[in-house]
Amino acid sequence: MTVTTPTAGPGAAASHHPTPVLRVEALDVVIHPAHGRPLHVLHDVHLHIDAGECLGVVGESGSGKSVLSRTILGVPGRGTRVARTGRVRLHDEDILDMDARRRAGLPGAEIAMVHQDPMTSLNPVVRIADQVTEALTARRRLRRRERYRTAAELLAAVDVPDPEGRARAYPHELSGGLRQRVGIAAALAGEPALLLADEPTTALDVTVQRTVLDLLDRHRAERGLATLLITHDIGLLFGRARRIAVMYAGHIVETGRTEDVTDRPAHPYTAALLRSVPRVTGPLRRTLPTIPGAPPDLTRPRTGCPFAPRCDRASEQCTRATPPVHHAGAGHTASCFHPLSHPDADPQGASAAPNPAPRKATS
Amino acid sequence: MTAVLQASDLSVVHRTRSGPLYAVSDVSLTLHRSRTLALVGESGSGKSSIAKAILHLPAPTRGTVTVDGVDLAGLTPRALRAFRPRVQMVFQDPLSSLNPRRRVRDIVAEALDAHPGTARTVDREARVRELLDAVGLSPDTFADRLPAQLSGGQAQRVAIARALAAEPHVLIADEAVSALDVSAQATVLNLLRRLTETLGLAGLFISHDLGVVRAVSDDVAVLYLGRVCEQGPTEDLLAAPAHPYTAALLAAVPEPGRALGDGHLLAVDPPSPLNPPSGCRFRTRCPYASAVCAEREPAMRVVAERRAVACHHPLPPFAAPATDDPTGHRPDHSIQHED
Amino acid sequence: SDDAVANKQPAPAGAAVDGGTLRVGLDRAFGRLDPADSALTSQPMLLLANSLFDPLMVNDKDGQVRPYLAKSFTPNADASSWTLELRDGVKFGNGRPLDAQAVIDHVQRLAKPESKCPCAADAATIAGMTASSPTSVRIDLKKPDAALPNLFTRALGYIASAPTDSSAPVGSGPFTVEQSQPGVSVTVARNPGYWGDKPHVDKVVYRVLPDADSRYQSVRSGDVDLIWAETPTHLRQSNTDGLRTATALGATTTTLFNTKVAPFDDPRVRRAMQYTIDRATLAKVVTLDQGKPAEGPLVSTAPYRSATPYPAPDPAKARQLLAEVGTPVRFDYLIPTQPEAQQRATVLQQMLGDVGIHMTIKPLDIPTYLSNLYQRQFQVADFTTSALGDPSTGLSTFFGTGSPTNFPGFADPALDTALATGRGALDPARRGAAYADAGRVLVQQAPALFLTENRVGFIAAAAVGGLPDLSGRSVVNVSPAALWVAR
Amino acid sequence: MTTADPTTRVAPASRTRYRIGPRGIRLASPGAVLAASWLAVVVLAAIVVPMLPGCDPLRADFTHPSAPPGPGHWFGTDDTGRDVLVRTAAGARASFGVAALTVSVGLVVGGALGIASGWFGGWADRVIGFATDLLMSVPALILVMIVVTLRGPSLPVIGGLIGLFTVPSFTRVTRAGALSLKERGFVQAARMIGTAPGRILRREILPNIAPAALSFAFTATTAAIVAEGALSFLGFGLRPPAPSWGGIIAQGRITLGSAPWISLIPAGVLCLTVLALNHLGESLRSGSPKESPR
Amino acid sequence: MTRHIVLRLLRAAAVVVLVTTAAAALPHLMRGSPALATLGPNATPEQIAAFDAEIGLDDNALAAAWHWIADALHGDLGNSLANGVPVTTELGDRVPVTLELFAASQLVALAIALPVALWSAWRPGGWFDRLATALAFVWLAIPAFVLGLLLIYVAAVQWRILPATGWTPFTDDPADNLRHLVLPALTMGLTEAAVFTRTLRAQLMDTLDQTYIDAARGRGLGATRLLLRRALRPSALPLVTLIGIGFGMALGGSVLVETLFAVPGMGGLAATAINGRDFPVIQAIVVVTAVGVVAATLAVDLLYRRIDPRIAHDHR
Ligand SMILES: Nc1ncnc2c1ncn2[C@@H]1O[C@H](COP(=O)(O)OP(=O)(O)OP(=O)(O)O)[C@@H](O)[C@H]1O
Ligand SMILES: Nc1ncnc2c1ncn2[C@@H]1O[C@H](COP(=O)(O)OP(=O)(O)OP(=O)(O)O)[C@@H](O)[C@H]1O
Ligand SMILES: [Mg+2]
Ligand SMILES: [Mg+2]
Repeated sequence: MTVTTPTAGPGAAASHHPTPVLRVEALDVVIHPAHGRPLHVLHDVHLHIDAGECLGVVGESGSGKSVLSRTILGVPGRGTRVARTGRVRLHDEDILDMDARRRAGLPGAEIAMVHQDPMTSLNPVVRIADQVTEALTARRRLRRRERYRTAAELLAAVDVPDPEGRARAYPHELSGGLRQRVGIAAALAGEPALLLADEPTTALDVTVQRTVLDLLDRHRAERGLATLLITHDIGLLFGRARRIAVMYAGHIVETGRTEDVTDRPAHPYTAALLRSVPRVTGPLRRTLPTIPGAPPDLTRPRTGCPFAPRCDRASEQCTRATPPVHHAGAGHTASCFHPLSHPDADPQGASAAPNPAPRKATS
Repeated sequence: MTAVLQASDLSVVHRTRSGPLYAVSDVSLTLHRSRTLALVGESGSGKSSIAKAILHLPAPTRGTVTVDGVDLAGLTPRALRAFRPRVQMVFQDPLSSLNPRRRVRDIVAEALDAHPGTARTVDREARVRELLDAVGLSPDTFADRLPAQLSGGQAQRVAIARALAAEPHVLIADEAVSALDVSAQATVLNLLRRLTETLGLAGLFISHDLGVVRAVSDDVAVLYLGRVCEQGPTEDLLAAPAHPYTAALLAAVPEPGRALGDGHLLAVDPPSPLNPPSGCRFRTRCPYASAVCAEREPAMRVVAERRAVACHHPLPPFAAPATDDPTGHRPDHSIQHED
Repeated sequence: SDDAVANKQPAPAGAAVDGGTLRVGLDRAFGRLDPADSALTSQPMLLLANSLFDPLMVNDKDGQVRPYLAKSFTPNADASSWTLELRDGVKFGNGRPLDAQAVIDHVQRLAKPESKCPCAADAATIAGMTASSPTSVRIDLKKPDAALPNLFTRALGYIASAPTDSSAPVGSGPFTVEQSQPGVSVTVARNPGYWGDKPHVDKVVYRVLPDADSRYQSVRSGDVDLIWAETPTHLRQSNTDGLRTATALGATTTTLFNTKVAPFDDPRVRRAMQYTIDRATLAKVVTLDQGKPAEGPLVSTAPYRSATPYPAPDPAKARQLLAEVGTPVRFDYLIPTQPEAQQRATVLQQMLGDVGIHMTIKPLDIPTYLSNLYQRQFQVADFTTSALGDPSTGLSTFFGTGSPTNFPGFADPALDTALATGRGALDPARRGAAYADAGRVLVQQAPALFLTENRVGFIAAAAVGGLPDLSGRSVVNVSPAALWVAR
Repeated sequence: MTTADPTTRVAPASRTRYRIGPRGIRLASPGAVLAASWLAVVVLAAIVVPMLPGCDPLRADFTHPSAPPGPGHWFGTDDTGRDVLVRTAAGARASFGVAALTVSVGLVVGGALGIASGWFGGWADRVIGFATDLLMSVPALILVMIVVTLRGPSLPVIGGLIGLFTVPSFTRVTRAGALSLKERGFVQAARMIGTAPGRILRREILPNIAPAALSFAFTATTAAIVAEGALSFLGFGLRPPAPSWGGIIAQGRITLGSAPWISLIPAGVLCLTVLALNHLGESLRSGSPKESPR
Repeated sequence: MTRHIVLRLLRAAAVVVLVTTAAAALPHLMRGSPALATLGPNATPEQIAAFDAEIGLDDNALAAAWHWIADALHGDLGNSLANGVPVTTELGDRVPVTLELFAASQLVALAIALPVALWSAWRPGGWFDRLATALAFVWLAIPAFVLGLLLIYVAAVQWRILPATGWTPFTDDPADNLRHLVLPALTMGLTEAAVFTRTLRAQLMDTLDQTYIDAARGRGLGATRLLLRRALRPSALPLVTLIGIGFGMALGGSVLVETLFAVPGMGGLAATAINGRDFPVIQAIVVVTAVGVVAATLAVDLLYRRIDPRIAHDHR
């Protein structure tokens, strides 16, 4: 299976820089936990992010979003063995088989991460200044005064009021919103080229969430940061991510420009996901459409489309063969035998498989 | 509409080392048969505290709760225990709300086993199957499972079945879907909606997610720092919020295809409940706050049919009469904040 | 079996070496360095006491009591009045003269209850003391006592000059205290003004090492030069470990009956037990052949001792006696918590069990054990003493009618007569005959069973010289002044 | 007697730590099987051996004192000629007797206090907290020694006292359990249903506290065995005719050089038993699946 | 904060008073007559009465405790029955020895536990972790009295490199003091090392699973700095508690080790005093230990706030 990349996708090349900041190709990840059977967590993942671009990755719990970001960052979970194949290129250099010393130099400097829960992602016994400047002090010694000054500057850059005072504070003395800003400041400290934001606002209230995301947007634009924004809330990506990748059970099942994917989802899973989100606007639906069944068990090997058992369009071949790439529009692809078609779909994508007769009626 | 549960002037004060924390102040709610009231608010606004106060686990610091006309405070401990099944609750974390050591069958049957000799215990096995069916779980597959063998959505459904086994008149759901994925969330929301309608339950649905609230509730009460700031039928309220806080909440909801609203707040974080602002508690974050807001606490005021708001400067079209603002100052609702 | 335990005797080759420090491991904590404190003048501690104080009289090689600090100690005809002649010019460490008045002061101080000295009872037998000259004291007794010098071998004899304040009394010994930490250690240094022979070593360090095994390991590893030892295993093992021993049969193990309570008020029961116990096995198993079976109340090295026919083990006879009594015999056997006592009790238990006597071992910590013994709250008790090396005091203290330490509550006119005769007789032959009579009564009536005579004494590193041959003695009493260390 | 104690922690991280799976301890690991078998052997020996004819632990063979291990006396004999194997088995009785009493006292008293303190909070918590503070500030070993000298050594005195001093640890373990369980949804749900407190205790609290308490009971058992051993070693333990392991080891140590088996064999058995108990306790704690498969 | 400390102090004082009362009641517990046991069978009634008065047997325990406390506040803990020395002098001699031994043993324990626990927790399930865990387990199963015996036997008797018993004060001869310190400190320290290792490892494993550790790794922090600067401090609380309580208890001395090695510390004193029914000394030891534990607990409490600022925050 090949997912469209700037070079592979006809007609897409023009819209991208020649070398994206991050390019993930055919990434497969198998986790061997200390106890229990290995889990095949990522399957043949392809994606790329250009400088200054935000790619949104959306998927349900357990779909492998965090494993993806950890793999890119190079910090696997402790106590597990991880087997990877494929390529992860940072500025055209493969970081998976990079020499270990250089690889270890990347986190914090080239790649940075913002974690989900600001409550737990800051060390409770270390002052803010020391944590914010970690990406710098990990590489060279900084004097105390210099640390505090740098920290205050970094905090000021993420709109933390009274940055000097906050630099001296401990995490528990800060509110949730401020803590997440501290997390962002710490990520930006090493001036990375790539920012991985793994559900950065899930633990925050909606009002706070908005300001934090705005802040990320601002820095992305100002610094030309390539951003991978991970979320389970597809609505959040609207207006923030230029492109979306939808993950299901370790597969990227659909990818494309945000409006294309949300307005004209080609993969049945994307469509179902969009339908089951309760909304504050639009027609009132008293009964929400649901997706029957449960996500697959990653410890069991399987063939075909991972969504097939829950899919109302699935045919028999879906469980047997790897679904083909359906081109639904410019840079909009879905891996599906029976993609949904939309009247205004990009004709260039029509080369993919035609819509078969649905097996069941759509609910 | 029959009032099943009436909570009047509930106040909950937690004793902390730093002094009393007013988690809930003078909140009154009425729950009706076959209707669901949603309680919306930020984290720490006192939603869970209200739920616990209603359940008398423990009793509220002040205020009364009457269920079917019976004041819970007037019951002896024993009578209270016997009365308890009438109000049931479903918790946020589905897995931790099930005893990891008991099988689904026994968890669901707890209400039957706890009160032996009552009419409920007629046929335990049949009742368990019936309940599991009602929440959409196949009894044959699930009755013998342990909680660890359930997914989040399934566990939450078991918790609902356990609550239903008590044959409650009131069902409270405290963030019952916020830990679930969208697909599981939709299933549980549908289930809750169906159950309140078919069984004629009075529902109290606690959530911070307005989208979810809209899907299940008939009415909404918006909570801010332990006080209700706005109340009304869900659709009306979401369509035209009267309180600036409600507007800000609504504006912040991200949705595909919807440009983010322009509602904004002055300060990002809510103030500490230990030391709430004088007057209107929202004034520190309110873009329309005026001098009066610091002086007087706004009273709950009916502004339209079944709509009430506690604000000195409600948003149009509910703008307050001029007499309410002695300074004569009109806040400029048209100010746009550049964020 | 005596040959097997012959004292490994002297000494590192060559003559005595002067100078250096001798390190000694004591087996118990010392309290006040005052002869009134019974701990200081107990047998294992005499080595310490001898460094600070000189006894007036001493138990000599052959068991006889001879003058040491005293020049002579002579009785009148009926031994009711004694004259003590002192050496001239002896001074206490504080410079005061050790004269007749000092002796009188000392005895009077120990006689007072405040001194808490167990010797107060001994002192009470003295009717009056007069200093007839600066070096001569006349002691008048309430009753004639041919064995009076015995009383001056320990507390009463360790003449000390007590200051008026509460600080420790001062003696006239070869050493003076340099540094002391009660319960831990005491260092003594040569007394420059000592009247006698100059001690070989400059200093002696006494360390309290109560745990017998630690103590033994310490001498074995060279941490100390000399230890007090009474554990048979250690005594036996010291031979193979390249250490030397100086021991005497200084302790007799006995079994005391409370003759006031049934069934032990019946001599037949006591005798049955006497016939049951195989002392040879006890000596072999418990003392590991380091001791020997007791042949009567007096230690084999004791003066005036004549062999008493102690009955050989005869279980048949024992059963017969028990059958006569009729009722089954069951009792609690009180023992102190020393490993040897426990071992002894277990062996006894098994032997007695074989003839149908049921014995329950009841171990008590020493203070409780003593308190029970003193209050006669026991049926049968294990008892080890060093006092049976001396016939006059030993026998009358433990078996004389009315003696406060007559734990068996034994009262026998024949014994009392024999003891009184012995005590009053200055003639050795008459004395010997009287004690032989006493011995016969004790074996016959069996208020106590005499089990084994155990070896006690010192284990020393190879470098220690000057250890005397103690094998003939009934009391282990060594002066540190005689010892040297070849280092 | 510093039992490895479950110290107050700040982070609620250990909420799901102590639990056993649906089928109790997973005895699958070979180590646990080995440990359990060893314990079974020791317990069986403790019960059976002293009852066998010719196996009186007090019976001495005066002709063979300090005989090295070999046929007839597999583990050799001690310095009075008593069989070391038989004595070790008999010593297990005393040691286990003390341990059983200790753990019963600790588990029952400490468990009850801990649950009461965690469940009721407030005054009950403060009073119980004070009482445990009090107990913990007393030098346990010294106090046991004192009481033993004053009241005499006996199984109730020694076991009861050591048990008393394990009460605070048990209280802490169960209090923490009760405290966190109190807030758990299923306990709240049971109260909401109107379940009687006794039933909640039985059905919801105890089964969930038990693993932690039992796991700690293993630690307490080993602590009791070692503490009793130390007491015996110092001469304050159980005394003949019922010597415990500590007593036997202490008694044999004077012959450590010449007849090492007399104390080394019981010492080895003691160490192995403690090892086995620790191992089982640990399996109980960690060998169980986590509550939520995340 | 201050309120909290005042309350803690009051509670501590109450603990000490209760322990003192209990200690004063000790002579009442004894079977038989303490006076007879000490004074011997020849003791006169007056002697016995005087003795009883000295150990407080003539009074009820409460009054005795009260007198004891009143005297103690004036620096008078009575005199030892065994040797008439003031108990304060005796304690003054013994406490430094015991504290030195304690400090040395803690150094031994920490020197082993810190590196082992850090390495174990960093690679859980690795060969080192498994080896260390297994060793700690076996080690934990060796009681101090067995270990001490073996050490004496091997180091002092067989190799003769270290003294088996005894003590030289540091002020007399530092080198000799160290030689005497080694075996007892090893015995205590090695036994504790296993406990320390396990406690610290468990807590470190918890800490290392926290997101903030991942976050720090993600900012490029190397393993050493991560462990020492980021993980150790939040994991230190249980260890601090262990050492703190140990310190308090140490005032009572390690009876076992001090007896075994004839170290003239508080533990040795306790054993002698208990054996000799030296009630004033026993009472002083019990009370001093209680004060030590209570003070150590307070100190640990304060230290907690330094280590983990959240605690100070909660109580403010
Ligand atoms: N260290 C690990 N050991 C075992 N399984 C793991 C580990 N890390 C991840 N997994 C498994 O891999 C799968 C993907 O996990 P991942 O954390 O990437 O999901 P996610 O999409 O981030 O979910 P969420 O939205 O809940 O964060 C899950 O099934 C998870 O259980
Ligand atoms: N047991 C308690 N002791 C002290 N304070 C408490 C306690 N329970 C709740 N609070 C405080 O009371 C306030 C209201 O808490 P509550 O749990 O009711 O909020 P909530 O709206 O349910 O929040 P969330 O959305 O986070 O669940 C908060 O500030 C909280 O910190
Ligand atoms: Mg994730
Ligand atoms: Mg809540």
